[in-house]
Amino acid sequence: MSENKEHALHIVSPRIYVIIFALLLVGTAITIWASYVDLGVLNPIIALGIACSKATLVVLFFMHVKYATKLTKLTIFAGLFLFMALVGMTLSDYISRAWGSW
Amino acid sequence: MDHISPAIWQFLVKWMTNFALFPPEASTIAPQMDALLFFMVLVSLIGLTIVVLLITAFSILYSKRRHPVAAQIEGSTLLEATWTIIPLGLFLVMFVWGALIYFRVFTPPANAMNIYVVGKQWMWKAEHPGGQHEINALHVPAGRAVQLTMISQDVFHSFSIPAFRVKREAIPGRYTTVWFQATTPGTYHLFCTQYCGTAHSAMVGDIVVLTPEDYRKWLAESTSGASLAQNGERLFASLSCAACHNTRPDARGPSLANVYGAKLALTSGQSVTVDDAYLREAILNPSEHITQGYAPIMPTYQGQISEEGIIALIEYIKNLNSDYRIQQTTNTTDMLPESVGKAAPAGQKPAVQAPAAQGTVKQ
Amino acid sequence: MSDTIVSLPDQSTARIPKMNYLSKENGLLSWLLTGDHKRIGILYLISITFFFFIGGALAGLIRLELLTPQSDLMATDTYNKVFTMHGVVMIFLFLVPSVPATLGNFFLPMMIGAKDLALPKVNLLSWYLYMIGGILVLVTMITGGVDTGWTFTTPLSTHYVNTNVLSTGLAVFIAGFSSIFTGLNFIVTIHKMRAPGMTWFRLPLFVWAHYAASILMVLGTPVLAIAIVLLALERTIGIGVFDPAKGGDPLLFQHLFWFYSHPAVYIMILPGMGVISDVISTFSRKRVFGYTAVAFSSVAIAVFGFFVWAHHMFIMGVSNYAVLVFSLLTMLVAVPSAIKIFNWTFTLYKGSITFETPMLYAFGFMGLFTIGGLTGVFLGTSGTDIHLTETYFIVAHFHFVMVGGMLMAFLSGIHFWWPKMTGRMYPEKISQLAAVVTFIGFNFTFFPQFILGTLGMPRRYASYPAEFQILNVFSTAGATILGVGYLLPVLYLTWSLKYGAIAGDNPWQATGLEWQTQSPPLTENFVEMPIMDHEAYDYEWLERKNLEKQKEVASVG
Amino acid sequence: MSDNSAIADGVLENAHDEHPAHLRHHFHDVEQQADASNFAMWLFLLTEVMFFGGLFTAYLIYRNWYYPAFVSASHQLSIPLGGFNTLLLITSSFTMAMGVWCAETRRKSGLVLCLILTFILGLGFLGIKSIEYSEKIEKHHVPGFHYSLNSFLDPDSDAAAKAAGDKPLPLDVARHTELYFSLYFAMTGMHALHMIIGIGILGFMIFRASAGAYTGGHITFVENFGLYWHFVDIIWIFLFPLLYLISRH
Repeated sequence: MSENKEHALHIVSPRIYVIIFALLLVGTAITIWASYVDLGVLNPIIALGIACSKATLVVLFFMHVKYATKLTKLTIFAGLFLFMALVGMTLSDYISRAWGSW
Repeated sequence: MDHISPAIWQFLVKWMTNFALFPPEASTIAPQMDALLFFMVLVSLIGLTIVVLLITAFSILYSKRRHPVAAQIEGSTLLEATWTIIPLGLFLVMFVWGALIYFRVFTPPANAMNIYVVGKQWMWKAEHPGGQHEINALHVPAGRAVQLTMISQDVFHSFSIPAFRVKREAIPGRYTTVWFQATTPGTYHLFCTQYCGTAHSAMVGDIVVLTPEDYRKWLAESTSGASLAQNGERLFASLSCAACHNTRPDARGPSLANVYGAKLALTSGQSVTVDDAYLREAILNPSEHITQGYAPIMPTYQGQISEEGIIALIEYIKNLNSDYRIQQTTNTTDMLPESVGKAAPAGQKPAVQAPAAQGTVKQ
Repeated sequence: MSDTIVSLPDQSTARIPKMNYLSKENGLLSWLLTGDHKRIGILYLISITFFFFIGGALAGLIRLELLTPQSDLMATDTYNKVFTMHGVVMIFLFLVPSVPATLGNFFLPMMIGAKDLALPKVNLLSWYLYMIGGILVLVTMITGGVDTGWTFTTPLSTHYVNTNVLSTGLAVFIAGFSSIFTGLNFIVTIHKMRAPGMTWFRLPLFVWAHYAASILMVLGTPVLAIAIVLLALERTIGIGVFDPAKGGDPLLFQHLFWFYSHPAVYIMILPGMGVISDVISTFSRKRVFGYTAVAFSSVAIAVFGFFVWAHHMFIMGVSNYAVLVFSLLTMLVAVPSAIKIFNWTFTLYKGSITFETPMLYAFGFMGLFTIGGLTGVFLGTSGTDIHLTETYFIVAHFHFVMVGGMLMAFLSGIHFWWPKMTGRMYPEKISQLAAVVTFIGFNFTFFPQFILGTLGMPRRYASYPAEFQILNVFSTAGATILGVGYLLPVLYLTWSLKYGAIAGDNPWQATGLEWQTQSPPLTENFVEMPIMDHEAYDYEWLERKNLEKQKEVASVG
Repeated sequence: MSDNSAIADGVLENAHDEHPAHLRHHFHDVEQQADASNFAMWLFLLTEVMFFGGLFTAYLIYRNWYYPAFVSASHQLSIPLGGFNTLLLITSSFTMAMGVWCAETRRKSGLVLCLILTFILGLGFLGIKSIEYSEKIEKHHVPGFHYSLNSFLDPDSDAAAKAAGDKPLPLDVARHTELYFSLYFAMTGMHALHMIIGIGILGFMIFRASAGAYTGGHITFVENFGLYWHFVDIIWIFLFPLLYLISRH
């Protein structure tokens, strides 16, 4: 029984959880700080960059994806891909509308 | 035909005389569109025939009676590649050909005459530059490129002329354009093809194509007195646009003479070409479209001008070809009855601000 | 040699197995609380048929109204409500769940050798959600209907109509979740529940098609859900996201709506394609020509299907550049369908073909779907789309795909698997007649509409110029024939429940795992876990197996 | 790709020996069952991603179009409150992760404690969110009929706008702040709805966990709920910079 279970899931040690937790807090602090600094176009990029890396940490460690099967990883990748397609392809219409007709 | 009842007979005659498989071709784009359409019909017929023939032939040749034992075949890469690549190639030809026609339908020639169309539940209003208004009808000359600048007051409508093979949605909040050049005089259907509510199917009209002479005659007969630009001028005056957009050296707004078609540099750093869409935006959302060198003081006119009013203003601005014209408008502003009351307390100066401006600019 | 492959058991001794999923438990509650995918499939079949006939009756009203140019049978707003309800019922309550929720539910686990779907309770939940959605639609219909068109175009639906938009939206939202749960269940089941030896490339193509359709359901439907939520907020509070007066863009709604509703077309057609693959293979006694190509073309349709949605908006003011991109991608998604058609055709080559009812419906499907698919290219080509969109051409096109394609496939599948589901055969002669009547009626109804569309007759018109009448009369006349064609199966299939010949395990001598067990099957589907030791559609394996069985019987005897 | 079916017959035997109570009849073994429900949960989260995808699309379009209005409107949100909420949610994610660990290692009291902490942190998040909402309601920043542009036309009358040093917006720009608040309420509202559902399930889980339901080796439910809770956290990780931190300089 217990053998089965260990095969199915990799138990992440609390130490890693604490480290990730700390990283997330640091990330939050940096985003708030960065928003007060004028970096021009970099501002939204940094904000989203930090958000993405925080989300990645959560997905990889809190949600155990680092230790998950290829199928789970593929599933997540497919979802993200389609999410990007929805956002990207819709935005492409809006952005190219501003170019005028031809 | 005495054994058929006369009523049915008449019915049949009516049907058969009205029966058509293809709409008339009455514009320059129609034959081009039809060429592609025929090509596609041909390809489809060939494709369908191949499939049906194969199915029939196989059904006969390999029915259980004739062919009791099936031969197990895995597939054939060569065959599969064939029916992947050939359809793909044909579809790509259609794509390119179709895109070319799409370009043509939605790229008006520079010399096209412009007619404004406003769609609303449930009628089409056409506004000619000469001041002719039409409802559910559109008179156009044959042999001349006509551009329609369209907008909807409420929901999505779609301006469809099957005989011209053109169709474009009139959408709320934004101009769309389509153009055509009619070839054959006659009367053709105009449909609203985008479902727009209860009387959608009553939002139909006639497109009347006239010979150039008849068209001139029609224009002269149906004018309403003031041209669109004159209406615009009146509106320009009554909204006190000239208070800022005048020709004085200390004017607070840019001069609008010859602005149409010009390239403007905006405070946002963008540079834009002034067209109908830009003018409409600049009237309704001026703060996001401030010309470089001017303060963002223009108030929004959202909710104060109807779509027809905006069209009249645009037509007026289009026709402003000299500072002198603006000066004329400025002069008449003071004489208009509605501006007298407003101008009076301000003393010497003409009306400074449009009424809507007061809430915003003073703060 | 006989012309059919029916191998019925000796009728004097034959009987329906005593233990089966139908006889296991009795009473209404045993059905309403069941976790058995087969029973849920039957529940779906009954409810879907019910909604199909509601939608069909509405279609009948539409055709009657269009018999004459004037709007004389009903007022225009009534007509608008009728076609809106027809669309909503047929799309969300019939076409989307038709094959997946009935045949898919019933046979997908059996085909992969599983005892049930991975999440039986979720499966039952999805039926309940479907029913709640359906009942809400009925309530909407009774309390005044809705007249936005099934596309709910903003700002018409948010600010300009005062009919029951919200309850319809809620119904679609709920029915959408039913479809999400069905799709989710299928994907998990296909990944995790396959029997030993059932590798991906031994799956029947029916399963592949359902896998592709499920991906679309799971990933597309939530976007529709959020579009409906925003629409409801816009209508109730006026949040302005779709309101041009507040700076919103009404086209955004259509982007979100079609992001689901274009893939929804593939949700509807892909499972039908799965049925056709199985049926054609079985009745030509031959492995599907180019199995991998057909399997991958399903997946390709699912993937590309997501990137073509804006072709519904070519003339609505999307950017010209977007039109180019979406038109090109539309051409790419047309290719896999062409591949499938040719592969099915070549499956017949050197087969040993019989013409039972499912096969007739499949032939009908191939002809009509070819027309429907090719006319789709007319609409995907940006140039011709200008002339043909929003006319009866588009109506004819999607009815060829949905009714000529999907419904034919559904009927084909129902006849094909009827013996397995009920243990009894349907009457062959009358059902062949029904198939032919349906085919003729269908063409009569919808082919004239292509011409009408080319002539420019707009869709959703209650009245139309008089010169379009003759074609409309043809169409209405055809609809009457079509109606008869659809009523017949209901009658004789019900009849066959009691009087049909007993079918036996495998009357078609088909190779799928579902045919290797008793009919109707046990609640657990299989007595012992099946082990897949052959390729899909391996008729030689089946012959060997039958020979062995005969030998066994002989040696025992 | 996990080919479970292949492994299946190998484990079939020992699974049959024990036959744990929570093994549903249609699965071969516990592992297959856990795998399937885990995979199902991931698929469900994908639908959630697409659900929020529509909102993010709308947000990005309008932020692009009406950037100045979005900046001013975002100044109406309080970074201390939003930041504190982020802290709460991240902490709750951490406690949830620890909860799953406790369940994995069969520590009943630890699990109950973690779940209770998560529950409290979640409630705290909602509490602060409701403070923020009520402030918006007071200022008439809820889109719709009563929407008021005062804070943007006359920033001096508004503490938050004044503190951010906002200049008065012209009417046509200010009007578009309504779209910002529409998206703000739609996005945070949908997020809060997910939180409420999550907290409801948490309550149920605390009850079951104290009865020892999840520390007997069958932890799928806790695990799946953990995934859900982390997902809600991730949504907030994106909402926070997008809505609160557009531009503060």
